[in-house]
Amino acid sequence: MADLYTIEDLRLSLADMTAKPLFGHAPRIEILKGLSFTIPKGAVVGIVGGSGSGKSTLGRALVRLLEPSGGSVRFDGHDITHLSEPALRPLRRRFQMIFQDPMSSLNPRQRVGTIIAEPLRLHRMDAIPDRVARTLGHVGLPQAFASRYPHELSGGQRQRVGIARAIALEPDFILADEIVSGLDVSSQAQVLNLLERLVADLGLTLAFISHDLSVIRRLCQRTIVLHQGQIVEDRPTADLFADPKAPYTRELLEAIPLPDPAQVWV
Amino acid sequence: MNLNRRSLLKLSAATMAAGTISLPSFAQAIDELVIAYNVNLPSWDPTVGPSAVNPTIQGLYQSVFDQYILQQPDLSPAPGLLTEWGWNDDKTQVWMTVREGVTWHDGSPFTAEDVAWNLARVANPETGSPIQFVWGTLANHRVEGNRVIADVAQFDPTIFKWMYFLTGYVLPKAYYEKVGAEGFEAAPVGTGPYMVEKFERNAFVRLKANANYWGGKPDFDTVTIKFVPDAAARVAEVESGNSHVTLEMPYEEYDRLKGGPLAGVAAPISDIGMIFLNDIEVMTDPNVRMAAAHAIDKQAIIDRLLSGYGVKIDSLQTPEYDAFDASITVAYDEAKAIELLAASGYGPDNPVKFKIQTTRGFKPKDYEMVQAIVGLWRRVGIEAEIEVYEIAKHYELRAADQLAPAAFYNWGNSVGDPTTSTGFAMFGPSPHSVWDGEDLIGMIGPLWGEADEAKRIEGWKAVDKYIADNALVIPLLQYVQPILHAPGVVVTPHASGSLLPHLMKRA
Amino acid sequence: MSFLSIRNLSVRLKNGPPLLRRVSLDVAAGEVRGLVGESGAGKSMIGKAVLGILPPSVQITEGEIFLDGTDLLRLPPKESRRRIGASCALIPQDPLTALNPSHRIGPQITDRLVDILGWTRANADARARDLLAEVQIADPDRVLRSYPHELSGGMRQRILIASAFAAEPKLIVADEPTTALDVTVQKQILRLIAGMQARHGTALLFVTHDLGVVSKVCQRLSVLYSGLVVEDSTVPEFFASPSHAYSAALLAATPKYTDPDAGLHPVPEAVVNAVRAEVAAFDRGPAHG
Amino acid sequence: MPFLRILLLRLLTTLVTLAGVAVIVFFVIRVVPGNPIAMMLPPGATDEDIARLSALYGLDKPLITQFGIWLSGVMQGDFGTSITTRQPVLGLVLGRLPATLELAIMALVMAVLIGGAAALIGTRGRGTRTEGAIDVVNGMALSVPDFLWGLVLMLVFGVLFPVFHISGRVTPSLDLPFTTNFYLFESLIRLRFDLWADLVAHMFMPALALAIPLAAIIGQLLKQSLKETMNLDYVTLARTKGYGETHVIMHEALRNAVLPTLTLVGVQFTFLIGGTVIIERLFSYEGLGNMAIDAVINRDLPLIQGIVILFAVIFTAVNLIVDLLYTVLNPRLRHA
Amino acid sequence: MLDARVLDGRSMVRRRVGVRLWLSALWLGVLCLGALLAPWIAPHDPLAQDLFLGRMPPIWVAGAEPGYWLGTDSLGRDVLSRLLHGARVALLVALAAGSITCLIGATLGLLAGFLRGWVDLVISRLIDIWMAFPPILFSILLIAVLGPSLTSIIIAIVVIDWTRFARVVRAEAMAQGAMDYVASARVAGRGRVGTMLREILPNVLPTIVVLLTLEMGIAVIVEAILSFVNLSISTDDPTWGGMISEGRTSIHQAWWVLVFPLIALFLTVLAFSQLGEGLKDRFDPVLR
Repeated sequence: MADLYTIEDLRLSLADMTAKPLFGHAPRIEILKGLSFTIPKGAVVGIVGGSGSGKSTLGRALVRLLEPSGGSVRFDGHDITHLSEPALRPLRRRFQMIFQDPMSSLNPRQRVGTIIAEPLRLHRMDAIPDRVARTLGHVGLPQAFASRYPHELSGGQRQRVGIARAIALEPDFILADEIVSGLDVSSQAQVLNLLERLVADLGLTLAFISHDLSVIRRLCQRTIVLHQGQIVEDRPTADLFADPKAPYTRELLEAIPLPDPAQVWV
Repeated sequence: MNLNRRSLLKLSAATMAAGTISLPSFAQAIDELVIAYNVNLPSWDPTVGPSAVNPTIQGLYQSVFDQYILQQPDLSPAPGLLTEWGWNDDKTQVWMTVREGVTWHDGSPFTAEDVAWNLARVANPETGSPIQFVWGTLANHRVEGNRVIADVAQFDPTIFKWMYFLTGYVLPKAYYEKVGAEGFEAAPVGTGPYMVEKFERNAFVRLKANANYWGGKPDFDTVTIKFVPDAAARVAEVESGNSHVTLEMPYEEYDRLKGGPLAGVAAPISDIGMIFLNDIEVMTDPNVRMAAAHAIDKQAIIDRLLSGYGVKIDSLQTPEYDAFDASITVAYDEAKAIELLAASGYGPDNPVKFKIQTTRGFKPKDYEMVQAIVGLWRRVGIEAEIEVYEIAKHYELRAADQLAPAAFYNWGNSVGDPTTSTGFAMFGPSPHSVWDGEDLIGMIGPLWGEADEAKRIEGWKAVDKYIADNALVIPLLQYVQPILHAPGVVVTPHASGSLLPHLMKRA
Repeated sequence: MSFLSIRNLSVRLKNGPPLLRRVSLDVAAGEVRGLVGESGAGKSMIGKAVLGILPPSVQITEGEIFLDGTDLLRLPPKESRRRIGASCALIPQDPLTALNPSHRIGPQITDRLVDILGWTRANADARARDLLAEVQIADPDRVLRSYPHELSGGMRQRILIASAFAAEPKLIVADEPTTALDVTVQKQILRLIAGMQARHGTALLFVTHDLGVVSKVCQRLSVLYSGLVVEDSTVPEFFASPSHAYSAALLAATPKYTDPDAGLHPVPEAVVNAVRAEVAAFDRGPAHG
Repeated sequence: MPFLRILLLRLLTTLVTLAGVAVIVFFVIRVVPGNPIAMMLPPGATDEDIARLSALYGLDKPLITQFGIWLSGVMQGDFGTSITTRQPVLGLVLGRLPATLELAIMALVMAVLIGGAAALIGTRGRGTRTEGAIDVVNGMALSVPDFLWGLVLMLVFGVLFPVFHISGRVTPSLDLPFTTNFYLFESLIRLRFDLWADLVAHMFMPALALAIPLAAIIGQLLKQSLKETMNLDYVTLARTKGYGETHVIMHEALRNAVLPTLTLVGVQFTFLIGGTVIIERLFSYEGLGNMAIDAVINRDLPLIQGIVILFAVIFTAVNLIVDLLYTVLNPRLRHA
Repeated sequence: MLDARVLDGRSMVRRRVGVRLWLSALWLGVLCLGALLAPWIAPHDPLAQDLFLGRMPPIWVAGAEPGYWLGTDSLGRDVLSRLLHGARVALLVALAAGSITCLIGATLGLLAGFLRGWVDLVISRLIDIWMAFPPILFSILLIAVLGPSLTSIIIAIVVIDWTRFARVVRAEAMAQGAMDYVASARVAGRGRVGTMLREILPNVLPTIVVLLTLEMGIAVIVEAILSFVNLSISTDDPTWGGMISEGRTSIHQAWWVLVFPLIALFLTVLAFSQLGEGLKDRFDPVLR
């Protein structure tokens, strides 16, 4: 299988404005400290880590919402590390993102139909109403929802709209950033099932960011464990769960509360 | 529904008694006279800068400084610091006799040296004297005993009138040279009836009586003059008893208060309201000018708008002035106005159009008066558009001869000489005149240097007659200055419009 | 009688739908009861009603809340506030917003001791130091002088726990106390709460949406759906065999990393419809009277 | 070191701001029609007189040269000489500044007291008629410009119930032992409460007129921000501790709710200072505003420049102080 | 599937449509109508004076002149007619000054808040400089420069008040710019300008609308203030500020000349601000 993404020595740092001296540049905080990995076409890769591990930053660097400060990100042969926004635009259709908070990632003043149709229009796709209808069907939302506003929907429904917007463009790659962490268990399961089905049906490549190993285990073939901006483990999911190598991975696994009184902590 | 102040006052008596703040009341005898004055005093030097020519603050200067010649309340001159004065026979020299025994506020004696120094100072262009063009007609000032003699560089028949007009003040030579301009501003010294005890800029000036004043010690030992530019605040000041005397309030307020707890005087002053006509556009047509003049019912405006406080005038001279001629009249005649306009092809259906400029709130009812005039004009077929300008803009436009065809303005002339009324206002070459007709220039020209006083006055009367007949300007009225005061004070109004504390007496 | 006894408590939004439907439950002294349900099920409302901090838009329509035998809802507001303050405490959800940013940590722990219970400042300070040591904070003196923003999330949650235990309350309401934390921190905090609860013998009303968490700290649990208590069992009973179809489905939907297939069973639509019908029937009929 | 850093950074930008103000002011007022020379010409003056006086006041030079002269003077602390008063501008404006500052501060104190009380009462009774009533009063207070409040106050407390002085800053007949122009503060320091009472009796109406609109804004904003704060977790937590509503508002919510209000009050306070121009005129109060109107009427160009720049300095200083206060009150910024 | 409406109780709370919103809209509507129809419905020519009918009291007071409902001023002009014609000026100033101020201020604020960088730096500095001017003194100066006229008043208001919009819109645009929906627009491939206009602007719009209504009220007040220092419009067309300033001198003789325009001014400013508040209330739930 060919690699869709090739990431080499990816570094990303942000200026620390709180420590900026009066003159001169602010010191930089390194968030990603040299990551190298690949994402093969058609793969579902899990990216897991605690808060502050840099997993969301990595995700945003992959879809170039953030510009890396070092290393390279290649997408399907294109070096997109420092590509300018206009140059990036034609490629944008091919990698999409689903955001963690469906409330803030959906424009509160646009109807669901518009939210899904807008990206299609931007990329001059044809038969937009058909595509919107089809996409709503894909994510299991009634057609009537096209005329609703985001604040009229439940959390699970909003996240479906977020998914619909991403898949409507028929991208090659989707980044899902903590997309179920704000949902109830029941909706969580529904959204995950949906995503799993879509990946299979549409032949998508998926990077799935989560802090929840239980979810990763079901969904992903490979898991990358991030800790403090570095990759501590990058292995097939089954191996990783069977035999965690890195101490951090082990700690993470042991901290998950199983719904089972037999697992005793106290 | 009139707000009944007295009944409410009774109600609030308890509040006042309980309060810690005690305010003066009418019942108390006046120890310290408080006057609410309508303008701020910017500068203490009455001879240079814009303040020197600002007529509204001359009263303040006259309290502290003496003029060369004293002007009495009826505008007539009387011996002041100069006891006698005149020209030599061939009018090549002027002489002045200086009063003896006068002292400055700092105790030093006043001498002829002071007078000579002052005259030389204001004649010097470098000092920034705005009246240098008058004082410059005298040169080579010298002292001979208690007389001051100066050569006449150019004969000006009004030179002695300027000695009780703008910038005609005597400052102490020695003191001024010692402390300099800034020091003088901080602590001015004069020979006047009052001495400056304390001056707070934009707030008040406190005056103390000059016990050694040559004209006798004034009645009130202490006088505080508060600067209260807002008319409503001034009224509130006297109404509440915070001040004893104030001036320049709306006539309605004057009428309301003078019969009540306050007394009032309202006397005509040497200040007139007039409409400048500029010889441009339609104003070059004598019919339009005359129609405009005849269409104004001055008496109705005075009665209705100014509550009767005003004296109708038809020339630029008021009855107090030297060249007043009662025979010059311009009657209110609507029919004649219509007729005149018709002669030039105008009528109510085809009105003549021009712009009239006016200040607003600069003089009592100025804007309202112009509105009323425009209303009267509309009836005969004159469609005038009102434009409000600020006084500063008026000066600039007038100096540049760019006034609108008609422009409302007021003109003060407290010496009553025709040169300073008709002369400067109507003489084409003067920067103050916007009427440039050659015939008038020819009439006025010879009068400037006319040495024969009787001939000179007659000449000016002829000019006024010519102006009235041709409607080269529209004189409207002589203002009446309303003064409200507590019953405990007797106020003598001065026809120059200056409110002079040393003329006030205890009742 | 139990220390906390709620009887037929109904709560609704003013001019709006019911949020709690005749809820009854008991918490015995020293017992830990979990309150479980999806968002909007009304589980937090119960805790808020007990502590008298319902939002103004919400009103209690019926029921009693007995605290140590006294019905709080019958007491004058001042008196009920005093009683709650003296015998109850809250561990809030978000440690980042639950500490007043403009006060130092010390007073935030001791204020109740000094102002409400009349301790001397010195005694209260000593108590605060002991408590911080008990929640395993190194250098308590420095922390007491700090402002909240200078401390990490885990640290702040420890402080909130310490503060909750400060006055030796009989009952603590823990409102999703670990939801905002990383799993590794969550484990430490849960251990801490459980340990302290056991040591102090405090009753605990533990509100959470996570059945995994419930299985770690609770002895009994109530499952709510739309303000209705659908299950009230002991923890071992529940995890062995839930009595209500809805709570069983909820348990099935909870992900379990040990089982590759677990966690992707949404609550079946039939179950949802059934439990909805139950709520509707409740609203209709006076049967529960 | 964020405190010092903010201070330095703000001082730097303040300089840029003031430079911008200086340039704009200079050129704007040069195009104002009506020149000061025309104002001082008496009847009978000639065109030569105009030229002579223009040269005397340096108004005959090209604009850019005039600007250069003025700017180099300003750099040396010389703001030129006022045309009407013939005094150095700097001394004049600094002499009037204390009066205006005292008035503004008095108004601010009043506004904070009235607005703060309204906010607290409104928060205490939120959702009830009390809050509604306070909202209505606030709305009304905001809908009347300050000078109209001045007129109303003058009529009520100056004439109908003459309890306060209508004009001026202090009774002229009083002997003032002061060494500074900050009468109000100095009278307190010297424990001359008789003078203080007299000053307050003069200041009360203009200050209140200025304060009413600001009080309404403070009331509105603080109430809103208090209400939001009252929903935060730490306030809820405080309630469970057994504290009463008033204690919760005052002790827990107020300090945090004040922060967002503070920035806006800073901006509004500068508006209030700007409002002194009209109010001082109305009450014949001896401050900068009163002087400013005279300066505009008389086209006293150097004085106008000086006053506008001084106002600009005050405004930026107020904003600076608010920023620093914000830093001080917000522990997050203080210790970060 | 769970119904969102049951789960999210907030959407079930019926929002009280503000009485004050309707009242203020009603007053402004009446005012607009009165202003538009003034030439036809005003009982008299607002400029027609009759010096013999000066200071007639309103119709319900003894001594009133029939046909002059709200009395006459000192020149015998009908107060009601002047009030109606004054409403034209007031509304014109409110609309023109309000919308131009809004357009300029909001555009600059949006650009600064969204584009950041040097654009923000320049605009922010400009705002700082502008805010350092004493507003009333500056407007008096400006009117002195431009000469008193309707256009001058509008220009003065615009020149002075655009910062009000710029500051608030800038802050709001910054806040909105940090939201994920903006990031998602980028992911979808939207350009900067497109994002600003299609994503940010609609979300900043409610704030702008509220500010706009406030500004309209302020514009009415500014006209009154400038009238107070005799710097309002220079023709003799009636304005409320001018009427107030005229009426002030004869408050004891003819209170109606002052009181009616004062009430009209007060109600209008109040209505504008309440309209803003009401609109904010209406807009708010969408954002939450």
